[in-house]
Amino acid sequence: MKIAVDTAPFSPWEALGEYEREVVQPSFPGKYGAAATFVGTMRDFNDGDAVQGMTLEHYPGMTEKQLELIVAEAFEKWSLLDALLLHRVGALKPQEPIVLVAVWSAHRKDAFEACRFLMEALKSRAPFWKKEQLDTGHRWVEKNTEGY
Amino acid sequence: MKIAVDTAPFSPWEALGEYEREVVQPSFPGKYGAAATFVGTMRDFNDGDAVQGMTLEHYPGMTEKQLELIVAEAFEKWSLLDALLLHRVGALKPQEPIVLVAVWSAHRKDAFEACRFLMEALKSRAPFWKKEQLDTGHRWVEKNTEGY
Amino acid sequence: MIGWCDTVRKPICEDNGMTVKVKFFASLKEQMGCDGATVEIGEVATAADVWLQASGGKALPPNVLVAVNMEYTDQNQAVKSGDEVAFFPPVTGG
Amino acid sequence: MIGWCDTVRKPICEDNGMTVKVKFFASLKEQMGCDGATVEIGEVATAADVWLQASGGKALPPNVLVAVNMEYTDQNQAVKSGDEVAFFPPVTGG
Repeated sequence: MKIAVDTAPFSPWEALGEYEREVVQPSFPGKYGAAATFVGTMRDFNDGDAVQGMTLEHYPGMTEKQLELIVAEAFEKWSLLDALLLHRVGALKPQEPIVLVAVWSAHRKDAFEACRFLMEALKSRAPFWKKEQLDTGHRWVEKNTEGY
Repeated sequence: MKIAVDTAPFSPWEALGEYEREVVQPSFPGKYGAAATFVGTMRDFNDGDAVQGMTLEHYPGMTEKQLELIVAEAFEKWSLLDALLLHRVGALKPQEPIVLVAVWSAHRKDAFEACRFLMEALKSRAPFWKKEQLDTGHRWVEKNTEGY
Repeated sequence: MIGWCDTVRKPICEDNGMTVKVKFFASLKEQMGCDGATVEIGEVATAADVWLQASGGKALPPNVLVAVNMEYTDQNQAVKSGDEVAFFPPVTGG
Repeated sequence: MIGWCDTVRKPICEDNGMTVKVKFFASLKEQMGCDGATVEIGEVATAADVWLQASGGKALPPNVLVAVNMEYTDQNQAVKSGDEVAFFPPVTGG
């Protein structure tokens, strides 16, 4: 299980390939039949406005702690083998990945449900804040779009 | 949108990176905020038995047609930008990827729901059949595990 | 591949030149002993008639799925000359 | 970074050496004009008391979230010397 919050850009599909090859496969060879993943990428629009860039603020320490709690909850609720959670902070441009959530399990039901749970829990509980750079200045994102 | 059924092994994360880079990003730059994916991998056990290998049979022509119908349904039901669906056929060994389903959309709800729908629809409607090689001989898989 | 069965002709009809192509898959193919067959049909025929003809009069197992021209249907579907009629067990892909 | 506010001392108490570290984030940090503050507390204090002290008597905005030692709680939570008390707007990550 790996959770990371970093200012450095990441390549979600490479990170997934690397993590599966280096961690999941050696730890659970032949045991995982399902991997569900979600990748959130920065759009160039939000709420009807063009967005030039974004700054992602977080609460160092609490963010990681909340992410660990959320992942632990998922492992209690579902039968999971492994999980990977990456979240970008700092200055981002459109098309850059923001978040990656991935879970591995024996069967698909657990992977699908846990992946969505993790993403929704992250969005409602992990202390991150987005500030968008518009043509007309900056604005704080005040709430997330509905997940259900 | 790409649908492929092939006897050749595939690397799901590489395929995803390549498809996003070469198709999704040039077609919808800055427009996709969400990608939900599912990867099914062959396990070395099923129904309590060790499995040595598997042969995946399909109905050439009908399989592709049904997959196209399923993807078209998903595009009608949800607001999606792109989709990638790969399915292996022929002889497989444990740890080899069987299926990849991926959808890209502006918002996460559509991606999550469409990805799961595609996978469940594929499992119930696309003509594929698994024959497992056990220590004691072969057996046809008679039904899928529950997805909900 | 298991191979193709001989063409099955309706015994009581004269040859009207009307045939459908039958396909079997997976465990059903093994049970039938062939990939499929060419089956002669009458002027009015259903998928069930085709099954009876191709199987030599066996009952259609209850869980067998039926497709005509690669679309799911049921055994009461009318078929016409040139159609492809497939019979197979529940699908287990993914 | 916006910077750290001066330590806020309870005006009516003598210095008892009991303080909490207050942190503000995102839009609330901009509104408060600082990253946080060190705030002196009495023997018995809640997160709401800390807010009043740190904000100079402003009302706690209704949607502001409260965390003590990096765990979510509410403004009625008791705090003790050495605690870290954070106030921030609804989260918008992911």
